[in-house]
Amino acid sequence: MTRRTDPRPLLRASAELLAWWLALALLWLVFVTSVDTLERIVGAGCAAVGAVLARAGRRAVRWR
Amino acid sequence: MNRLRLWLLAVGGTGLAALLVAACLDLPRFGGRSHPYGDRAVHASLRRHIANTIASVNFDQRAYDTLGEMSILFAAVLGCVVLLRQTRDEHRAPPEPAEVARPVRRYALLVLPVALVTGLYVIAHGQLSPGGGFQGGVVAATALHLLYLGADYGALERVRPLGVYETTDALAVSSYVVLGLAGLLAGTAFLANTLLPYGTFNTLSSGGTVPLLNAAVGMEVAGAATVLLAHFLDQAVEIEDATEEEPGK
Amino acid sequence: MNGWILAATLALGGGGAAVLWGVTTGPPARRILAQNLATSAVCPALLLLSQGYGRPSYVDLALLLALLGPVGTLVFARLLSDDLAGERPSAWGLTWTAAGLGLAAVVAACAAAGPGRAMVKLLVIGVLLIAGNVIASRALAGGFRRVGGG
Amino acid sequence: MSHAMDVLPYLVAAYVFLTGCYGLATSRHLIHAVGCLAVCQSATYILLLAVGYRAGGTAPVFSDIEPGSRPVVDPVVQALTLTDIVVGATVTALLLALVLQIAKRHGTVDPDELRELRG
Amino acid sequence: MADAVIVVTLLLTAACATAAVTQRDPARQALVLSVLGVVLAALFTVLQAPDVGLSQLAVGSALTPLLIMLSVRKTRRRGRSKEDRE
Repeated sequence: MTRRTDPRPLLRASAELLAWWLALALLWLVFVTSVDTLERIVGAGCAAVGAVLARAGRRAVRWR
Repeated sequence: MNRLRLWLLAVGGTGLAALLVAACLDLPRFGGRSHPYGDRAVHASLRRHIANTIASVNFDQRAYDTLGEMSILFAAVLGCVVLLRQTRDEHRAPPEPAEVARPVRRYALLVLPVALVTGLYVIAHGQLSPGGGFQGGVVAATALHLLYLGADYGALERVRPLGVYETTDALAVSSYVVLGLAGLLAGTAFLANTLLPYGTFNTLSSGGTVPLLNAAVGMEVAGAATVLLAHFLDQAVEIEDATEEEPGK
Repeated sequence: MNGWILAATLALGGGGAAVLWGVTTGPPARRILAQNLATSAVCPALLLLSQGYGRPSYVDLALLLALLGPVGTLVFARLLSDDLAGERPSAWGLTWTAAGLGLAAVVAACAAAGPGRAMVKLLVIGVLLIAGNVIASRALAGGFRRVGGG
Repeated sequence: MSHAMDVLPYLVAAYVFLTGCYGLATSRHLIHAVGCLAVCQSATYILLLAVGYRAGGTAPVFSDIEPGSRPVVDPVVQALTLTDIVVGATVTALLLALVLQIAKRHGTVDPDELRELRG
Repeated sequence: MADAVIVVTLLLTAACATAAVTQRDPARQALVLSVLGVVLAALFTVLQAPDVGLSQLAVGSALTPLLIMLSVRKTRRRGRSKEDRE
């Protein structure tokens, strides 16, 4: 179905996800009082969920 | 009839007020120093390395009650789903897309992930700082509905496959029960917090099963609130019965 | 009783009374504006209380209110947009005054907290509070122009 | 002053409860009645927390203070209130769903008109 | 003197509750109820119950108003279409 001729959309999508993930992971580190390994892992996971939803939301609104 | 009712209310209300005031005057005085149950609860919580005593009471000392509370929430959502289902004489009319000012739309899109991560933070740190599964779950579910407020219902429906949230809701309740049964299998009691090590005080892994139960409640509440709001939104926005006129006509 | 709690008492008492008066009288537009101001009055008070009690963890309450308060106002602005259609309530003077109150509370709390992660958290709350306040006012002043069935 | 303070929170809780009951009995709109019930419920929160308060105490949350360094208020009633709020929210949602069903079946949300319908 | 903030928030709560009951239109009542939710959260904070305050904020400031306003919208829409038919 989709021919991978143009790598730019993929690149842009991953850049957007990465930017959101970085911002949200930073936010998590700001929220917490003490940082340890488990805290970092959980924060990275939650930031990933947030990043995916941020992109999904933006796409859903731009859709029409 | 109406006047009679008001008289009845006045008499009953005055009587109740008198009784309540008498009871208030007899209560231990506000701000008193004697809280025997509270002191013991704090002691028990510290013994299990849980920094937030309220989380300890909810998910350790009274974990069985929290199971009841969860099933109340689950049953209430089930009741709402049944009450608000689409009946045969109703039809769905997709709403027209709304026109929302650009700053509002951008605000909604930017705050959505921030609110979601805040909700997850409140859930994850339930046994440390103020917060917990219930509060964080509601925040996460509310965050999702920013999409309805900032754009339109169609946008929300695209990122909200309802089946996933219904499954999450059910899975979370059953995982709470499974965690309880694990205690039973380990040879102690249902929902007894003796399964996992208590960890270092004031870290994310402290408190044995409390963080896990907290996460289960958080997932359940987030799923339940989303499903609940979805059915109310369906009723208010999409579903019309046969007598209602379509907006386009 | 320290200065922080006294300031919070004044913000709660004064702001709360004004909000209550605004939300019970007048046309719908004014009531929603007053509801929006409840967030801007109580959130700084919560920050001040957190300082006054010496409990940094109480800041989470202000964080949640700064996030969810404007969402509540958007709910009303959207679902009452029919009632708002005729009148475009725009009280920008009041909005910026409320934003100034929030800013003052955040700056004071930051000065007390000193540099560090706690200060960044307070700044995040301040940004969310002021942005939410301004956006909610914008939404009331014709933010939802044509909300048909949706 | 201090003597009035001993009972003031309890009296406020009683007042809020009675106010909610008054609204519930005189309501002309079922959604308004649900809101009045929410007011009644908030009276129970005030009562529970007032019972657990300790003068000069702070919250029993030890993420930012040393355990035992300050007197703390009663956590048991706070946990009860938390459950109370959850149940209150679900009751509100369930009652609103019932109101929508009534509006669909009978075409009215005025309790008095509903009584006349029943005959 | 340290009780002043408790007294102020208690009186504010009582006033909000009265206002919420006396507003007969459900949409206007929902506005007062959301203010009541925020004031209750402040009261819970001064009573040293931040957990309860958080959950009151989460429920009272956005979730309950949204539920009530959606129900109001549904009943109003029904009423309007009934009037149109008559």
